[in-house]
Amino acid sequence: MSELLEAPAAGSVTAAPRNYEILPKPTDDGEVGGDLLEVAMGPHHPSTHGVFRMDVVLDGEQVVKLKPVFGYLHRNHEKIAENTTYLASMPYTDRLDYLCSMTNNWAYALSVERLTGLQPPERAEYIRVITAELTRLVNHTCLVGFLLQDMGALGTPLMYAFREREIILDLFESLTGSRMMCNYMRFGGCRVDLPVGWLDQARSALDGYEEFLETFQKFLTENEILVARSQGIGVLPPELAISASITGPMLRASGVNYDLRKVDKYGIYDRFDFRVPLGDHGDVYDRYMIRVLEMQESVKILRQALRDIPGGPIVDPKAKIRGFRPKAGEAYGRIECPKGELGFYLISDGSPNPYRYRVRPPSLINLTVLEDMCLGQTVADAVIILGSVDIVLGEVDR
Amino acid sequence: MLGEGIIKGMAETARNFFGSYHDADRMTTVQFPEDRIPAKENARNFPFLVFDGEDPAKGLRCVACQICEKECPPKCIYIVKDTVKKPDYIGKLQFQPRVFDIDVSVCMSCQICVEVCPFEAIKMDTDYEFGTADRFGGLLLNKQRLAKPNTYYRKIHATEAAEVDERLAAEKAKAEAKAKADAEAKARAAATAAAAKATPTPVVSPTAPAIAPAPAK
Amino acid sequence: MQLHHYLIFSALLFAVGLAGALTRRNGILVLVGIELMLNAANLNFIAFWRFSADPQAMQGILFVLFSIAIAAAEAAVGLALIISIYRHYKTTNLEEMNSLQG
Amino acid sequence: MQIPFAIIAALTIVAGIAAMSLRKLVHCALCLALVFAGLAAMYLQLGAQFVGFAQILVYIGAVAILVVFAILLTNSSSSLLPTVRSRSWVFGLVVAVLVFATLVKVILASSTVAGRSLPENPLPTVKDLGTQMMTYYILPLEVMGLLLTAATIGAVIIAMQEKKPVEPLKPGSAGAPPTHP
Amino acid sequence: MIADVLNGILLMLWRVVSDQPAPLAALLPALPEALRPVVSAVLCVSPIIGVFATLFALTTLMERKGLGRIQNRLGPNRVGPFGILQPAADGLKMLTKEDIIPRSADKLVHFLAPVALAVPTLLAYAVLPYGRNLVPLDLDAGLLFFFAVGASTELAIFMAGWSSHNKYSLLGAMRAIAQMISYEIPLILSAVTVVMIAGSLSPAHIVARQDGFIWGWVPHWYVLTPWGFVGFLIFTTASLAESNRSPFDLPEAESELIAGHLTEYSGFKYALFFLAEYLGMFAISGLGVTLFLGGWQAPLPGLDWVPSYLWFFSKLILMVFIFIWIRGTVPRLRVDQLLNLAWKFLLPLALINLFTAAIWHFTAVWQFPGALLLRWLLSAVMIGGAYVVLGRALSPRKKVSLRTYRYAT
Repeated sequence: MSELLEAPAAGSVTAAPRNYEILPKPTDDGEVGGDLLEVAMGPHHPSTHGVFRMDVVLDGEQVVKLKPVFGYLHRNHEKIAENTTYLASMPYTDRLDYLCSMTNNWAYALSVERLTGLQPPERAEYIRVITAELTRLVNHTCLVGFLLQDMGALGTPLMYAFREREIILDLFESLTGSRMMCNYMRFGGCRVDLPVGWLDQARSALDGYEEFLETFQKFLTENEILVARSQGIGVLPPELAISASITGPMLRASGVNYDLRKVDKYGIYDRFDFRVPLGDHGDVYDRYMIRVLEMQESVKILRQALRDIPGGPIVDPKAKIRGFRPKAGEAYGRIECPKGELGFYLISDGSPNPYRYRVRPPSLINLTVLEDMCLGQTVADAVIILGSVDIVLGEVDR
Repeated sequence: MLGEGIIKGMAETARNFFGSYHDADRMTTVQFPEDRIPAKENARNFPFLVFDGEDPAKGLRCVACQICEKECPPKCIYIVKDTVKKPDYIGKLQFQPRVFDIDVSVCMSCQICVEVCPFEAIKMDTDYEFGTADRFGGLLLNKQRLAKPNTYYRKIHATEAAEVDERLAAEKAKAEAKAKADAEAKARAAATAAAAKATPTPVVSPTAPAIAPAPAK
Repeated sequence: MQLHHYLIFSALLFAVGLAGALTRRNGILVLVGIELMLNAANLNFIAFWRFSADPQAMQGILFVLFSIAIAAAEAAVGLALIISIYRHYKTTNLEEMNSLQG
Repeated sequence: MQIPFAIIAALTIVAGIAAMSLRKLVHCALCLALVFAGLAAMYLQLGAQFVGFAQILVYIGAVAILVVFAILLTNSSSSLLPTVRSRSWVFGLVVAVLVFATLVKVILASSTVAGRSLPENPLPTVKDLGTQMMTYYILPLEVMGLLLTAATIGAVIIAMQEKKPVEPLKPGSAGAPPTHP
Repeated sequence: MIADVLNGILLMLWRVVSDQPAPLAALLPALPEALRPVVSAVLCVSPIIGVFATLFALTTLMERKGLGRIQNRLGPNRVGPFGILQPAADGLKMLTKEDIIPRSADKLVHFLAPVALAVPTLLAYAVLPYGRNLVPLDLDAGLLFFFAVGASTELAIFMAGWSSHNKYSLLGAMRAIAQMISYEIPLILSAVTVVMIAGSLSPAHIVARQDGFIWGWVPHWYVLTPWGFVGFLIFTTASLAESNRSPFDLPEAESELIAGHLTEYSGFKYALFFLAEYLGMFAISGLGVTLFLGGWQAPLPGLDWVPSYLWFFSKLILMVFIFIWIRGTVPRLRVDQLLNLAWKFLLPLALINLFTAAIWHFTAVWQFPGALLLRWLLSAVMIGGAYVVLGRALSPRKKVSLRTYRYAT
């Protein structure tokens, strides 16, 4: 894989060591050590994307220290999964990154399939690619909307984004029964087959989406304020990105060519023709643009998949719903979810419950470099840098 | 970078502003209590129990096997088995749940109970209006509130229900054929027995449920 | 309404400003006292102009306008000095600024 | 005309005394703004429209704000001042009272002041003022512009502080805990 | 006596409606001497408060509806037909809400801040000419008065931010003051351009100078000259910043500072802030209309029969609509960019504009054919060139530019 990494070899640069000590007790005004002001942004703050807290120390408007605090949404996901059956964890994975339940399902299904050797049939693989790429569209659209909201564009981009998201969510609903908590994939396939006419609906949704992307880009990408607000802000150097194991669009925005769809070629991604956009600066604007360009590539993949999808069964006949007991062993399945590398590590001891269940959440790991990106920027920048990292607290806290 | 981008953006918003007045497609808002989006065929919300015929007490398909209770991820189902067996829709003697409660404040609408149920007894409802002033009692659905007729199931999930009905009908036909064959065999045996003047054989008991009920906690 | 009402009022304001400038320890407040004194003087100019025989001669008004401008400049520079002294001594108390080198 | 004058004068003096004696600096600054407003009202009452508005614009809009900014920047906004008065406060008070007494005595004794009341002459318009300023008083005006420019630059240079680039605290420095394993 | 008064009231109302001079003179002689000043003051003040409070209610509705339409939503439509009564419902909600004062707040200053904001804002309405004969207070130095009371709102915002004893409030207030002081300069300088050309500080006089039509149909408004157009742009930008509207809504930047200096306000005090903010926006838009858009003058010849105040208010609403439109489109600037824009772009541009206006003024003596066109072109080139140069300097090509992206092979 190392030949795929265009950046210098990892290991030479490490993230700045954190100094998380409690600051000297502030005065009445919250002023710390003279001119510094300590502000706890969150957990109830309009722009922390859920119950996330940034303890920032400000010198004027400049951030001199930032301590991410999370765990407010901790729901014991991993421990619950170790105490329940393999299948019963599937709906819980929906709730990790609640914007992209399909890819979460896929990653979990993939690792169980690695554990048991189940092989999804052709049609199921296509459905998985289609739903995963639709999920990527949903996620990136939302992210762009939220990012603009953080920049203060009073809801308009967000509303446009949500209108398009709605169309895809409708597709999900008619396929899986639920708009967000899809709970669709099963070990060795998918739960139900596509309803009649779904593919046509998907195609027409895609046509609308291309138009939307075009207008959205016209509307935003050239906007001077957006450009001025986001260029040169929150720069993440590729060396640091690699050594902090950042993945996903954030890593690619720093110019590192690493996309699991190309690297692992899981599922049937080797059959599709798509490109991986790379940024050169690693700033907020690059992260924004990489996502916009990825959406265009996703549309390309979807076109091919919707054209080529074959008929046939959707579940491996060996898969069973009741009494599912994989043989003892371990497996790690990972996919390129919209936020980065999402992996599930499972150890089975032959019982109906996994012995060990561990999630590699891209949101959490991408969040670790937040302070490095925010130091020296202003509060307003810290907010959009957080927005450009693209976190969902359900996944960060699990 | 001298303001053209902003002007382009403003043109775009103006287009949307005026478009919203003449282009009905842009306005995706559905004004909820008056207008509703018809539920999708696959839509799911909370589970309900299917019964055949008119009488929920009689026709309930659930046999209190408690698989769903065990598989339910958030453990929102609570079942107490009845002590006496009643005949099910085929006429087979089965246990029925004495208590079947679903706490919809805990339920996460995942449909796992539906998937694991071997008897097509629990299905997903599309009703979502569960608002109540009583957050404990009002959201704890009991057997009476959960039981809904098969006709309702056919109404909300037509395709799926048709498949299920077909499968059940086939099963029923098979069971009836088997019962007939059994009866014939019995009659034949009785005849031979009578002929042989042997001792009477015991009554054939109904087949046990496919899966043993879960042990008590 | 007579001229000496205004003059006594402005004298009172001047005295208040003077008392403040002389009795407060905080550098900012001393500046505030000086501003009060300047304002009191301005009022005198306006009063004399208004009560003069020929208000068409506008020396009074113009003097006050110039004086307002100077006061603004004075305040800007004075406060800048206080801020820079504060950075050095970490205090605005004039009595603690008692050494020429820090 | 007596009553408005009395009200304005009383308000202004009370605000002035408050500005010089309150313990919270921000309160002092707000009272100062009140004094400026009262003086502006008095200018208007005297018919000096332009000066009155200029007083509001410059004093409330700029000087009071500057004072407030200085208070915030010197970090003394909320803390009560430990000691209000300087050591020589009795001396200062005595001097002020003496000055006031002298002034009053002089004003009351002056023959040019005593008993003079408002003349009935028309007041100059803004246009007259502008004409005067641009013709007869052009030199002071230009000098004033120069002074303001110099003062602005001077204030900026004095108050400017060089920015250090932000660096995270290094491990091992004072108070830094061991880094995460 | 009573019949006289009634007659006077009716005559006064008729004169107001039909745009005739001296409406007050119709009523006052019928009243006893002692009552006259009081009545005339009340009659000047109450319509302003009434009309602009109604306009405020309508604007909040229009804003929400307009933003909704921009975002392809319906906007409020539940209270009354088409949501017309939504402002009333909002107002009732505000008034019945609990008034929460933080325990550590400075109670007196916290209470006074909304009042200190609302009063100068209302005062600013005194000098605007609403119609041909509707000038509440025709001050010789009216414009200076307007800016003076405008400047005194800054202190109120500081009071709100400081007294709340909340970090967000304080940060918001500091931002607000920095922003308002910075943008006051281009605002005043762009107004000074007009003052220089019109030769008066009195708004009524400035409107009167924009009378008449060039070539019989192009109105003689200052916005239609190159310097006037750029002045109007500067004025609009600065007034957006002065009234804390998007994209200059940093003091209340929701995504950073919750609600800035308003964070700790609730109930009636919040409503008062809200009202003052909108009233400030109307006042400054009204000034923009007066200075650049010809005030109450009709846009085309032959439309003089329409009452002049209708023209004023339609222009005012047009400006407010533009404000809403901008709010629905652009993201927010950052503090340093905001100040850079004021000091490095708007201020020099306003100064160059002043110079251009001076040239326009002095070339007015040209009489040869095509002189107007030549003047127009000359000023347009001057100010347009300055715009391009300053704009380029503001966003250096190296630092900020549109980018192209590469793809991995």
